[in-house]
Amino acid sequence: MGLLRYTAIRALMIIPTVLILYTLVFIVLRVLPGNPVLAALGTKNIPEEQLQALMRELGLDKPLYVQYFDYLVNFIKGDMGKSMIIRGRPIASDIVDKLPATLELSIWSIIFSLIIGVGLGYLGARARSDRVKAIIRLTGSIVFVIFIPALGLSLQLLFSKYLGLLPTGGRLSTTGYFKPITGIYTLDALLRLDIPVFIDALKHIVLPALTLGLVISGPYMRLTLNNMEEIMESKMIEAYRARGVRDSKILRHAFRHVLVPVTTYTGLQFSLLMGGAVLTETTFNWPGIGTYLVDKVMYRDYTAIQAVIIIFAIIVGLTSLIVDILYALIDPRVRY
Amino acid sequence: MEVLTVNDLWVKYYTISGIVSAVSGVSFKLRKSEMLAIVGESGSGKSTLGLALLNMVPKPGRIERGEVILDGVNILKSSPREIMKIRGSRISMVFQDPFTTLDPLRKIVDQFEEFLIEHGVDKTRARSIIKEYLEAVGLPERVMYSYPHQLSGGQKQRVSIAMAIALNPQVVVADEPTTALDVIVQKQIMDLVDSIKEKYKSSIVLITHDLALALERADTVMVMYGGNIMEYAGKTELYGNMKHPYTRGLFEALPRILQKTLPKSLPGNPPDLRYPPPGCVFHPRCEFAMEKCKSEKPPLIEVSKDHIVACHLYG
Amino acid sequence: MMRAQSIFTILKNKYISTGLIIVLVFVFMAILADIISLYSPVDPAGPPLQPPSRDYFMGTDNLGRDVFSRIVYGSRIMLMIVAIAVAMSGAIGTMLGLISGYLGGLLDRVLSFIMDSIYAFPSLILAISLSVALGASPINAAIAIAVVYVPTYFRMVRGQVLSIKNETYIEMAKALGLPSIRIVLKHILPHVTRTLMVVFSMNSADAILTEAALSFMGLTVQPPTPDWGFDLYKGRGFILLGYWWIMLFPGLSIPLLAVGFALISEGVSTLITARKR
Amino acid sequence: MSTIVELLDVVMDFETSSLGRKQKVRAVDRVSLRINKGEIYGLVGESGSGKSTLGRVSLRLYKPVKGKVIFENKDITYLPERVIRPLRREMQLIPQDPYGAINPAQTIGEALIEPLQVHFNTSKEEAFNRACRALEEVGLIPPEDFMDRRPMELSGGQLQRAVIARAMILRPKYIVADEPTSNLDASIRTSVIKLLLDFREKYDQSILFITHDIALLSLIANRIGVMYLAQLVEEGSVEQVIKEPLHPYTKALLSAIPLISSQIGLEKVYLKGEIGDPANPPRGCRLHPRCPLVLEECKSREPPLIEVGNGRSVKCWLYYK
Repeated sequence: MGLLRYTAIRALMIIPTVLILYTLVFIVLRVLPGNPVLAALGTKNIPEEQLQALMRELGLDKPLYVQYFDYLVNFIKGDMGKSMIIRGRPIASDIVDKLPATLELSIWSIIFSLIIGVGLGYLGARARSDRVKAIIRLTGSIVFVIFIPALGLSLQLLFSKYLGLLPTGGRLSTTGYFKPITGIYTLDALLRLDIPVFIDALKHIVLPALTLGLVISGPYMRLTLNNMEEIMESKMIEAYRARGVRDSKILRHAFRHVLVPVTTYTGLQFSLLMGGAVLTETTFNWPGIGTYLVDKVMYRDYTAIQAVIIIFAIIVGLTSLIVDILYALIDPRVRY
Repeated sequence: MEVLTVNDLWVKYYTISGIVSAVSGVSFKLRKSEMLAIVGESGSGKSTLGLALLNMVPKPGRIERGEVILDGVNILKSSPREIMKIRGSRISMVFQDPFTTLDPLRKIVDQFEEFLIEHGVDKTRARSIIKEYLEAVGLPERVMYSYPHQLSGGQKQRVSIAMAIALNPQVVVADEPTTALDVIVQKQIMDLVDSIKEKYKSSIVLITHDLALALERADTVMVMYGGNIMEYAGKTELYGNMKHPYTRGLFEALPRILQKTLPKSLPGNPPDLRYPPPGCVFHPRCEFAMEKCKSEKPPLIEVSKDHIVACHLYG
Repeated sequence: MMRAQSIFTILKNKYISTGLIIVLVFVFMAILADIISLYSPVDPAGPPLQPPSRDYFMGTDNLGRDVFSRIVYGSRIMLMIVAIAVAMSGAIGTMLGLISGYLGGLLDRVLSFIMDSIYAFPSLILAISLSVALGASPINAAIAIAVVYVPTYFRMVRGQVLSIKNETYIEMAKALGLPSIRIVLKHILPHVTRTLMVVFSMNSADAILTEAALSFMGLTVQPPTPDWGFDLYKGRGFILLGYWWIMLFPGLSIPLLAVGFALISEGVSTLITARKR
Repeated sequence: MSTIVELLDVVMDFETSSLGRKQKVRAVDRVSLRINKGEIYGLVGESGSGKSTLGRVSLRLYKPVKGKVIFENKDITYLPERVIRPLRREMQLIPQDPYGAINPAQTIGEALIEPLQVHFNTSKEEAFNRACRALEEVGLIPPEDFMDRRPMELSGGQLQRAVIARAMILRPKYIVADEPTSNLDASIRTSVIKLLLDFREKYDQSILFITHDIALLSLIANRIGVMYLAQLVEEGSVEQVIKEPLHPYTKALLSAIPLISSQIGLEKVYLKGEIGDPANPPRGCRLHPRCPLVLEECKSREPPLIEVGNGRSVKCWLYYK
C-alpha cells in the first residue's frame, strides 16, 4: 500500500516539471521577438491579409496567456496542434508514429551501456592493479566525450561499407509485410514469433544502439568502479570477512550496493540518452522523434518543436518515476 | 589451558608518507574463558593487533613476523581457504560501530543465515541457531526479519554479538564494542558480554581505550603504547600494584567522582610511529625517564607472578 | 615559492599536462589561423575531392576547398562559442548556487526546482530549441549553450555549499560573529573552487559536443563559414562513396578537443582525491 | 547572585528529511535554565537528549521556536543576526571536534587574527602579536611554530588548545563548552579542562559545560542539569545531585560509570532499552518505558518539574506531594 501511495505522489510530481519546461519553451518560442510564421515561411514577402489569416488559423492572433492555456488544455485532450509547414497535419499522429522507434533505440542503448559500463567498471574494481583501474576510469571519461555522429559514421564505414555485415540505416530492410503491434520492432517480432524479422530488426538496431550505448556507458564505468572500490574498503565488508564469508559472495553483496547509485544515476542517464538519440537518429536515418525534431528545426516548425519538447519532458519525468520506484525496491532504507 | 598464543607479533603499515610500526613484538597467552582487555589510546596499535588475531590486517599493512596460534594451529600460516573457515567459527570479531558493520540492504536473518551456511550448517539447523542466539543476547525473535536501519544501536550490537558467538568460537575479539554507544547502553552491552563469557565459557579479547572499563570487567589487562606492551597483569594484581609510569598515568587521568581535584594528565603527545623514538617508546612523556631509556628498549620483566612490565625502573 | 611548487605538482600530473597540450594546440591554431593555413577556408584551393597529399594534406572537399584550412579556421568558431558559453553559465550558475545554498528558504526551493527541471531535461534538445528560437548565429548558439548548463554549476555549487554549511568551522565562524558575506566568500567559496575546476573542464568538453551538435544541424554559422560540426554533416553523404577524408578530420577534431578538456578534468579530480587522502 | 544567561521555556524544533519524508523533531522541549555569573553549569545527557542544541540556543546560534533567551538582562531571542553579531565576542563556543573547528584552508595564525580584525578592527601587526600571545597562553610554545601551520598538522590536543585560544582572544564572558574533551585521548583530557578552568579564573567567565561524562562534571561544575529526551529532568548543586540523585535516570547514569560506580555507595538503578526516538517521544513521562520504578500515572501524564528545596528540582512523579 505504501509503495502505491508513494508512486502516486511521485507521479503527480511530474506535472510541475513538465509545466516548467512548457513555460520555458513557450516563453522562448512565443514571447521572444520575431514572428514564427515568417520564420517558418522563410520569407518576408507575403501579403498582410494572408499573414493575418495564417496567424488566425494557428491561433497566434490571440493574447499570449490565452495561447498559453489553450495549448495546455488541447494538449491534455491529446491535441498537440497542427504543423505550421505541412498545413493542417496533426502533430500528435506524427509523434505516435515516431515515438516507438526512439523508445526502441533508447531501450537497446541503455541495455548496451549497462552491460559495457557496469561490466567494465566491475571488472576494473576486481582488478588488482591500479593501472587497470586508472585505464578504465580514463576510458570512462574519454568514451563519454566522443562525438556521436563521428563514431556512428566510423562504425558505418567499418561494418557496412568495408565488411558489409550490417545495414547503414532504417529500421527494417522491407517494411511491407510486417504489421507492428507496439511499434518496437524487435519486441513485435518476438511477439509474433517471427524470427527472420527479429534478426533483421536486430541487425538494423545494433549499430545505432551500440554507438549511443557506448557513449553513455562512460559514466557507468566510473560510477561502478568508484562505488565498488569504496564499498570494498568499508567496515561492512571487513565484518563479512571476519565472519568467514567467501570472497565471491562478498563481491555479490558489494555489487548490490553499487546498484543503488547506478539506479539513481540511470534517471540522469536517460536524459543524456535522449539528447544523444537525436544525433544518433540523424546519423543512422533512424525514423524516430529525434530525426523528426531535426527535420522540424530545419524548417522552423514551432508547433511541432514545442510538442516534441513536451513529449521529451514527459518521458524524462516518467523515467525518473520508474527509477525512484526501483530505488525504493532495492534500498530498504527508503521509506515510502 | 591456553586457547590462543601470540608470539612476537610485528605489524607494519607501508603508507606513502612512511612505514608505520603499528605492532612491535607483542606476545601473550589467552586461557579458556578468560577475558583479556587490551588497553591503549589512539595509535597504540590495539586495533591492528585485534585484526592481526584474525589474520586480516588491511591493505597497506603487513604482518611481518610472529605467530598466532589458535588451538595448536598457527593461523598466520593457514591457507586462505582454511582461514576463511576459522574466521567466524573458531575466532570471531565484534566491531566498534554497529551502524556500519551490518549490511543495510539485507535482513538480519539473511546475513545471519548466510554466515552459518558458509560454515557448513544446514538451513533448518541455521534457523534454530539464529533463534537461540538472538534470544541469548536478549532480542525478540521478530528482529530476525528486520533490516538493520529498523534497529537501535544497542540492538545492532547485540545482533553482532549473537553472530560472533553463534558457532561457539574459542575466542571472541571485541574491538571497542561499546564506544559508539551511550553510557547506559554501554553498561547493558558489557553485562551481556559478561554473561556470555560465563554461559558459553568463551575467551574474550576486549580492546578498549578505557582503563576503568578494563579494570572493572576483565580478568587480565594488557596496556599498550606505541605498538608495544607496557604492562601485563591480572586485574587485581594490576589494580593494587601498578608499575609502569604509563599505566599509572592512565589511571590517574581517570576522574574520581566528587573529588575537588582534577585528575592528572600526561604531558606531551602520542608518538609518531613512522619515526618511533629510540629506546623506550614512552620515554619522551615519562617523568622518570633516565639516560638508559633514551637508547635502550626495555625488556619485558616479570616483577611478580604473571605481572610483566617493560620498564627500566624495574630492571 | 609555495605557488610555484603547486603549479609544478599540477603540471606533473600526466592527465593535466596531456590535456593542456591538446587544448593549447587548438588555441594556438585558432590564434595563428592566418599564418598556419595555406589556403583560404572558403574559396576553392584546387580540384574537388582530392585525397590527402603533399599539397592538401587533409585533402579537399566536394567544392575543392582545403580541408586543413577549414579545420584551422573552424577551431576559432568552436573555441569562441565554447569560451563564451562556459564563462556565462559558470558565472551565473555559481553565483545563484552560492546565494541559494547559503540563504536557503523559499528562494532556494523555487530556484532549485526550476534548475532541477532544466537539468533533468535533455540538454541538447533544449539547446536546439533555444537556438532555433534565437536564430542561427554563433553568439546565439553560445547563449543557448550557456542557458542549458547553468543548472550544472548551480547544482554542484549549491550542494557543496549545503555540505560545507554543516561543517563545524562554519558554525564556529558564525559563533565568532563573522559577517555572512565574509563566511560565504572566505570560508565557503574557496572550498568550492576545486570541484568547480573539475566541473568547469568537464563542462567545456560537454559544451564542445553540444556546439558540434548544433552546428551539425546548421544552427551556428551560415555556410560557407568553416565549422567542424557542419562540415561533418556535409561530409557524411560522401563517406559511403569512399571520400572519407572530408568527414574524418572534422570528426576527429571535435572529440580530440573534448578529450583534452576531459583529461584536465580527470587530472584535477585525481589531484583532489589524492589531497583528501 | 546575578545571571549571565537565562533560558525561559525554550522550545527548539528541527525538520529532518530522510530520503524524501519530512518530519519534525523537537530537540528541546520547554526547558528553562539560569546560568549565574562566574558559575560552571554542567549539562549532562546521552546523545539525542538535546543538550548540544540547548547550548547553541543559549548562544543564539539557533533561534528557538518558543521561549526566550536572555543574555546579560537583554532579550536577544528575536534580534536579527546583524544586531547580535557585536554581542558574539562576549559569548563563545568550544566544540567537540577540534579538527572541524578551524577552516582547513586557514593557518592557525589566520584563524586567530580573523576575529580580532572583524570585531576590533585591529591592525595586522597588532593582531599578529596578540595571536602569538594567545597561543602562548594556551601552551603552544613557541607560538611562531604554530602560526603558519594548518589544522591537520597539529595533534588533537594541540588543535583543541588553538581552538580555545581563538575563542578566548575575544575575552568572552560566557563560554559554551560542548564536550570539549570527548574526542581526545584520556591522558591529555585533563590538561585541556585545566586550561578552561584557568581562563575562567583569570577572566571571570561563566561556562555551560556540556558532556555525557557525569563523573567529570562532579569535579568541575557548581550546578548540574540532567537532560533526557529534550527535557530537563533534574537540576541542583553538584554535591546534592551526585551524592543524592533523585531522578531514576540520574541514578542510572551514575550506576553506569565503570569502576567508579562501585566505589560510591549508591542505590543502583538499571534501565531497560535505549533512549527513544526524539521524533516520537513516549507519552507521559518520557522515561517510563525504561524505568524500573514506574508508577501507573507515569504512563499517561507527564510529571511537572517539582521544586524540592535547596534549589533542586526533579521531573518525576515519585517526588510529587
